[in-house]
Amino acid sequence: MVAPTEPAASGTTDVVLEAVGLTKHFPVRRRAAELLSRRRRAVRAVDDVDLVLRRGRVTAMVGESGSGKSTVARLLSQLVHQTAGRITLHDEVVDARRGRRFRAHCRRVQLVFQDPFASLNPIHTVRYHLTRALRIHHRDGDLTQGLHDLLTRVSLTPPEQFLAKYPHELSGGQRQRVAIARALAAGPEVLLADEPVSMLDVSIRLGVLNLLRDLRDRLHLAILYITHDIASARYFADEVLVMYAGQVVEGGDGEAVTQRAAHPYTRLLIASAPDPDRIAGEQTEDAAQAGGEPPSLIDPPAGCRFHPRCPHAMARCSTEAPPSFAVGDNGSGHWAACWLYAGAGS
Amino acid sequence: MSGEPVLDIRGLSVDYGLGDAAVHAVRDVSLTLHRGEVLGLAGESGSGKSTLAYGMLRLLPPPGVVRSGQVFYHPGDDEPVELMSLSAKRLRRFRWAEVAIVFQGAMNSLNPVHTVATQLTDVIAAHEPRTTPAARRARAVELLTLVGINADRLGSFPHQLSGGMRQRVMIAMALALEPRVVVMDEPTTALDVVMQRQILAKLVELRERIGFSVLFITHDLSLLVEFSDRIAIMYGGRIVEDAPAGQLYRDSLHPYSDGLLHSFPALRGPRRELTGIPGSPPDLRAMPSGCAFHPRCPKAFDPCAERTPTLLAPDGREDQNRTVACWLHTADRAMT
Amino acid sequence: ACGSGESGEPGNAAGVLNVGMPNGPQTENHNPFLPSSAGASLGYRWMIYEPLVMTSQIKPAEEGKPWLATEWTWSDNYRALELTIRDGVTWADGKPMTAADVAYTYTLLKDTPALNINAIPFATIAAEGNKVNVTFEKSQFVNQVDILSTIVVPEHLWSQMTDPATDTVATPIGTGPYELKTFTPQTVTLTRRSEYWQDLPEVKELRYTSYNDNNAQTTALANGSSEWAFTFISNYETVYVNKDPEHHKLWFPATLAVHGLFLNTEHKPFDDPALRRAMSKVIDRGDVFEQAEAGYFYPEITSVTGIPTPAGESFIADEFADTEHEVDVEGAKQELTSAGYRYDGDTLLDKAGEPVKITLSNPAGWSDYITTLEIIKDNLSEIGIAATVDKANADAWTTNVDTGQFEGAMHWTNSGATPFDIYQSVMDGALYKPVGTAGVNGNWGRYRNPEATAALETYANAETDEARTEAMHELQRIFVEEQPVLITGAANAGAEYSTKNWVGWPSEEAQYAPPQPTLLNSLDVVLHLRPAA
Amino acid sequence: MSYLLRRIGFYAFTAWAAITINFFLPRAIPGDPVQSLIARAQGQLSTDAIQSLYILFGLDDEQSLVSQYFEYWGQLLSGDLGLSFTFFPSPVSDVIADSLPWTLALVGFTTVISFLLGTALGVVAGWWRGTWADLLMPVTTFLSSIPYFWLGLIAITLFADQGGAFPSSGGYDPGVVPGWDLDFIGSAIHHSLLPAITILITSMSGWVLSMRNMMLTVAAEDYITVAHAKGLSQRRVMVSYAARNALLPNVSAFALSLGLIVGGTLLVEIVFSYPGIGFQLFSAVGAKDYPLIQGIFLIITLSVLVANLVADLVYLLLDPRTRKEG
Amino acid sequence: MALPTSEVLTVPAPARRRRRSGLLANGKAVTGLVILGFLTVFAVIGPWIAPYDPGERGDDLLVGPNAQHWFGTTHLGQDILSQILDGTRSVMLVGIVAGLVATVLAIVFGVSSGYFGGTGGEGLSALSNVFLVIPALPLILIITLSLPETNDLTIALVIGFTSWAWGARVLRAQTLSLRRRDYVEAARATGESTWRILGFEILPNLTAVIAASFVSTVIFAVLSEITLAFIGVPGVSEWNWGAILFWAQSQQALAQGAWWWFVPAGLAIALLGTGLALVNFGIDEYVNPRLRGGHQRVRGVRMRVGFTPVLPEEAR
Ligand SMILES: Nc1ncnc2c1ncn2[C@@H]1O[C@H](COP(=O)(O)OP(=O)(O)OP(=O)(O)O)[C@@H](O)[C@H]1O
Ligand SMILES: Nc1ncnc2c1ncn2[C@@H]1O[C@H](COP(=O)(O)OP(=O)(O)OP(=O)(O)O)[C@@H](O)[C@H]1O
Ligand SMILES: [Mg+2]
Ligand SMILES: [Mg+2]
Repeated sequence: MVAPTEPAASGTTDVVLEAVGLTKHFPVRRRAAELLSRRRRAVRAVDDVDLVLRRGRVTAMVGESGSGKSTVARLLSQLVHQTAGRITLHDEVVDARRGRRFRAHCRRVQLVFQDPFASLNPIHTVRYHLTRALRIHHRDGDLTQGLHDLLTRVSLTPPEQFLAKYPHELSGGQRQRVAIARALAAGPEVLLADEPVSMLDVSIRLGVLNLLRDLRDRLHLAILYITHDIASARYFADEVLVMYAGQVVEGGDGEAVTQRAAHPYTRLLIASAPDPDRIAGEQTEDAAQAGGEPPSLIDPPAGCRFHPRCPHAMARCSTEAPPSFAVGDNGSGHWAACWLYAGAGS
Repeated sequence: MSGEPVLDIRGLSVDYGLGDAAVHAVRDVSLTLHRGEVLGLAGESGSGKSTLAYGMLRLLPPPGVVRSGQVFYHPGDDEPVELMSLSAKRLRRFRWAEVAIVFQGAMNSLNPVHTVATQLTDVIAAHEPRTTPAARRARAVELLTLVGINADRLGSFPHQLSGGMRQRVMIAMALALEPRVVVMDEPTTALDVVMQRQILAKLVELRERIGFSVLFITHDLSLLVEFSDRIAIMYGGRIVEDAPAGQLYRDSLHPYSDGLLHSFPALRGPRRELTGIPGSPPDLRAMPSGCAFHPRCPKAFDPCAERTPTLLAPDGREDQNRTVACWLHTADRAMT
Repeated sequence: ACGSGESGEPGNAAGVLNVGMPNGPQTENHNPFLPSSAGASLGYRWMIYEPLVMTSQIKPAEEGKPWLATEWTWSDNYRALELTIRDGVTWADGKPMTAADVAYTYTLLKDTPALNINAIPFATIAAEGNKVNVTFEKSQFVNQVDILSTIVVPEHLWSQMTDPATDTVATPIGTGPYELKTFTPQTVTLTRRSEYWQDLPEVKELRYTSYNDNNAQTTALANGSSEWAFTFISNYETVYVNKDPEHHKLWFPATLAVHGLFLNTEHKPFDDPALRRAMSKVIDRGDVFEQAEAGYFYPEITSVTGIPTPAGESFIADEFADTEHEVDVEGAKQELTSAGYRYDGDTLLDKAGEPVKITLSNPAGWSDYITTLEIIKDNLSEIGIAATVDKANADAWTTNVDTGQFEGAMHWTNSGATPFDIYQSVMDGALYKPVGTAGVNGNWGRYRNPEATAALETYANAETDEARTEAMHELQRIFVEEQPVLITGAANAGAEYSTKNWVGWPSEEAQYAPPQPTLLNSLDVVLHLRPAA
Repeated sequence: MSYLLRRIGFYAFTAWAAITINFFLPRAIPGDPVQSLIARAQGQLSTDAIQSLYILFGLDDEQSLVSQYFEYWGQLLSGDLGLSFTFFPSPVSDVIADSLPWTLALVGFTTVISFLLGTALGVVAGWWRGTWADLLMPVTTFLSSIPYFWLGLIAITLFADQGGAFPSSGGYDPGVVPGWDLDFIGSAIHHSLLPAITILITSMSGWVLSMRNMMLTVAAEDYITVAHAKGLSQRRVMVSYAARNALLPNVSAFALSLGLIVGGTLLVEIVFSYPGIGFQLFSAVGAKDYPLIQGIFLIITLSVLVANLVADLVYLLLDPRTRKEG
Repeated sequence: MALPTSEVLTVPAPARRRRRSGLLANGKAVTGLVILGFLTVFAVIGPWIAPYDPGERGDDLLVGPNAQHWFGTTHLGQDILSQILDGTRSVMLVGIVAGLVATVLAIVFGVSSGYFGGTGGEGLSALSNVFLVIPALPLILIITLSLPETNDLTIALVIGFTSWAWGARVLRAQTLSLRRRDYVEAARATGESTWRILGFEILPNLTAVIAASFVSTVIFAVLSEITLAFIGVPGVSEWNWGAILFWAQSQQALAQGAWWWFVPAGLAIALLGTGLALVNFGIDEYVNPRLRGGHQRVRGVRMRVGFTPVLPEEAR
């Protein structure tokens, strides 16, 4: 058994943001029949997730819709508060619900939303959005210069031309760049990018991804890249985490996870992804056997949450939740939470 | 693959609005869907894919108007029907019985206040008024089973179903009258990949069993390459390339198709070089002159900015059953 | 079942008379003593219950007609009354009406302050044979009408009630010629009894309909569905009379009560009689009568004494008999200048050199009063007084008048058998309460004059007619001299009626009773009605 | 279920708040019932009557407002609304029982008709946009801007006064006795026609406009296009797909509008001299008849709440999305 | 009463430039604004251009329209045209003041109850529901009567304080949907304070809804004010149109055949109401483009949902 927080082989990176046992349960409104009973039901959106973001590294988080990816991002940015678990920023425990502490936190951890069409207020100009971000974080010493720098950094040049524009006057890619610029205005160390390109056209996605990669390289940001497109995770991330039903089920080096997927769910995911190189009609074993619906997060299956859909499910899977087991060659940091690998690592 | 045509679009132009204010969303598009074929229609957002699909069925909401063009439906043994000149009454009888359509968002395509059963039987009642309610219900059960949904879901309302189930209900509904053509407008974009594959697998299976043709619209080119027989690429309201899927994937001719294919990362194999397409999509209100793609085209040359290329078989490959609208490949004939 | 007002179906064929009042929907309440009952509001209580004596407000000087009492005698000091009760009168349930019932009625009033609306200070009440003897705590000269016109109720039924003051008397049993047939919130129907101590009236059925307001009542009168009603009609000629000039009649005789502009005499400079006299001189009572009161509603008072005529004719002192009120702007100005007032251009300045201004206030909804104020405002401007009309909130206004916080306001006076009530309401120092204190029952203008107070006292308690007459003349002199209130018109006891189906109505020519359908005399009127030929 | 529970809690709160406001507000009006009775009589009641009236109404002993308030709740809970001053000593419940049926019959009925008719017209206007149906718009806009007392009075002048076909006042002919017979019902209907038509004309427009708007909004929904694509008949798409969905927002608006309408009846009843509860309320306010004002407010508030509850239930039936998740 | 646009689906918020021209490009809104402008001019200069003192008694009693008195006279010979002109100001003023007060309250209650949610939000929403349930006109009537002194301003305040609930409801619904928008979340993630988010991110996006709610309240306020004056509630200034109708009614003008006393005021009210309603339509259409006319009929082309027209040859 390998602690998933063990530094990667490269070893040159230092941990910026770390979450241990991160859990978020959203209370569900009780039904009349339950008013008398003690039990309070909850959507267990995120359950015991461990996560490490390192300086200058991109960590991708993939998983199907509703598996709790956005919730993780919102927890890390303190927009919502964890039910349990601990978040540390440079080894300091973060507890910033509102006010100055919250501001201090968001100065260092910034969130970029999925939908650039919705995350910019349609009534404000680019200048307003960026100025506010700079002001709030007291980086408005030389405002004009600051604005120019930001826009240049996200390749919106010449900057003057974009400052006066309203969001609807920009294309989707340009908007997402503005959103990223706004996040950068705080001078963060961590960028949480929640599906930053899923709403963008194929031909402009790449530009935004390349921009993020560039920021990682030049500003040494720690980036959490959330997506459900596992191919782009492979392309872009140093490390990949796979989420299923509120839990991280597999993690490790990007190439390892995508090419030598261990967890049956990851395999299903990869088999399901459209792949032009696959000959039509050819079906991988996993994809063919995959059936059923994603589980309810209110009443998740006992044991391994994937077991009702898993082609390799064993008796043990439905009773005991699997811990993480190292897979592949040691040192790649590749692990999976699956009983299939119970013997492999430890 | 290419049998006789079922749906033949000739020079279709569709506008939003009238007169000077009109936006020309689809411009002089010709496209043929053959019997039993899956024809993929790709292109980025706003390129006019949906407009083309709805326009040919005359389902565009105001202010959409069909400016010109014809759409022939070949029922096989009978005379072809021209959709643009059909009366409202005949059009209503034609729809769904011959061409069914699955819309982009299933949540929005299902009426939230009626049960699945009502919406399924509705369509049977409208086209086969003589069937008994019991027979309709039986058919509805049959259809749901076909797409892998338990019959006890008949009484559910749309909001009680998951996204994937809703989409499958829509597919079941589309097959209710055993149409010869099913149009699918991004049927899976809102779903995650696992569900997407499940549904497409189902579709492939059903097509083999029932034998209808599919017009499949999406901007996910990798999906199309895997699933369709032939692919047409749209840009700026026009079809810029139309070729068998494999050929297009391996050997795209139009620089835009090429760019698209180099915009998404591959999941397997060596990490491909990703170039993407610089620039941003054109504004339909102020379309560039000549080839609409020329401002973004790395290979643009003299004629591109001046003259609009027509969709023709590429030079030297007239036998390959493919067409492209690009001066690079059709220069010879068009220029002369 | 449609209204008998429709042409072709004469009302008298069915013997129906349609009476109307603009009082809104009613609830079933036939208690004759309660002013809140439907019987009082619509007036039908007088058809079921009868008074001891039929007194008339328009002929207050005449002795009333004997009714349930055949004779009555007052002691000289008006502290004792002996009544002789009529024989042969039966209640509608067949029981005879006796002196004991009368005594019971008086006792009921005495013991139940809630029902003793006129606050009569009964002392002793005794019945003996067909006589009833009543004594009072003090002289009842000015209350004699109220005492004599008391309704008599049957002891055998009323003594059974737990609380007569809160009983709605579901089945009203009286001695009158009618009994209740049906009640609906909109219409009360009475039918004629089979027996009555006089000749039975010709009207077989009476329908009292309550309309929601004057407009609805007017419409009903105009189209004939109401044949008898009491309501204000502006421009009655066009709206009412001309719809059927032959039959649509009205007669609005004056009673002994007046309407006038009360001036707050504690408010400078209106404490100056000279100013008030001058103001009175310019009030155009004719305009008020014609424009605010539609030329009929509140009869014009011509006498300078403010006593309505002909009702009060006999009370007017000889010295004022021929002096009529006349608009006299020049006279008024002279009066003012000789009293030390000056003019600054057109503006009147008081003795202190301040411009004379007055705010006239009345509730906004009382359109005739407001119109009157508009006219007065106009009149006053002729002698340089700037008036403003304040359309007040009715409740606030009532409070303000009660506590004396106003400058000028149109108000009414009480009515009575003599002009005493008028003068009492206008200048009785005994009713005075300082400004700011509520609960005045008259003298809203806070007028104080010991002579007037004394004269009123004398009038109410004098033992001789001479003393009374002297006091009355004194009061008139004071009034003319002091003008504490600027009289505009008299109150009335009139009605609109139609002669289409029924004739025999009281009128200018046949003044046997005031025609108003809610007064006790309405019974007398019904007894006079005959089917039209 | 929990939806309903929350609604009920909300209703209880609203009822309490409204009743409390109803108790305190009328008492803030200056003056008292006796003074206003005297004032309305303008000299027909002698001022000596004041004292006897105070005694009669039981207003002669002072009580603090707070203890009156608790006493009022005590009375209310035992179902007693007190005695009206205007019609002393009739119980408030009798006064209300006499007038409420009229209001319910006239205004309730016309409100429902107006809603149904207006909605139907709105459906037509929305569906057939771009045709003659567009002419409805300017007409309804204008009609909805006219104060309806004004229209009512004009209607009376034109159709009732000058020997017109309609009676101008009252709920039924004077000679008729209320009861379940043809005479009465015929007469009642005859009397209600003119006010009913006036209310219809002015209140319908609101429904026409909002329904039309909703139809236009709904017509652009995907499921309408799908319905067309399914080849359903025009009528079926219009009724079962478009109108059915467009109706939903109007249903809750309708429930709330019942409150506005009950307030508005006041004028209809004044203008048409209709024996309903609005007129009673109006005169009760003038007479400072606290028990009656409170009683009527209570009835109105309760009926609006009940109407809302019913509308909630109807909404629950109409919109499956609000139902408990299955 | 016009129903508030409770179902405004999306609030488009295009650039200012389009915003201005957007509303002004709407025929209905422009017609409405022209009517309102016209009435506003009269509200300002009405008393000065009135040919007579509206309260002044004349010698021509109750005469119909003629050269001296265009709208005829009252039973006291007052000039009705002058009364109408004089009354415009009070009608407009009360409408606008009441509309402003109600709108501010609606914003405070609606937006905060929508944004904060929780018990406080529910409480505020319940409070506005209480005001929805109590019948407005009787409530206004009673409050007006209980005030020691009433004038145009107090009446406007009473109307304003009692009629905000509809607006609050609509605004609450809108705020609830805006609150979940990404840009609100994003502003929070940037570190904006709650008040700044309310004031600068949410409120501006509600402008159209607020404007619509303002206009509806003005309509309601004007009608209430006129109704109050008509049933004789004092304090509404002297020649308010409702007061003119009150006098006409109490003098039985219609029964006397004096239609000129009755008709102009009624039409003036209807004109004002129509103007406001048109502006409201304009706003509605602006907010929800689906309502927009946009249906030019070009040579027989009829736009119809479900059957896209095919342009005839000559129309191309
Ligand atoms: N505020 C909330 N209240 C209740 N449940 C919530 C809330 N936010 C999220 N959830 C639930 O938590 C689960 C995880 O949601 P989340 O948005 O994190 O998923 P995701 O992986 O980001 O999905 P997607 O790919 O669709 O964005 C979902 O079932 C969702 O319904
Ligand atoms: N009502 C309208 N008025 C004006 N232009 C419109 C209207 N509807 C669509 N368009 C324009 O028509 C063009 C084609 O739209 P269409 O929906 O067909 O694109 P699409 O290829 O289906 O895009 P997507 O992949 O986003 O679905 C777009 O550029 C759009 O801006
Ligand atoms: Mg997400
Ligand atoms: Mg599309």
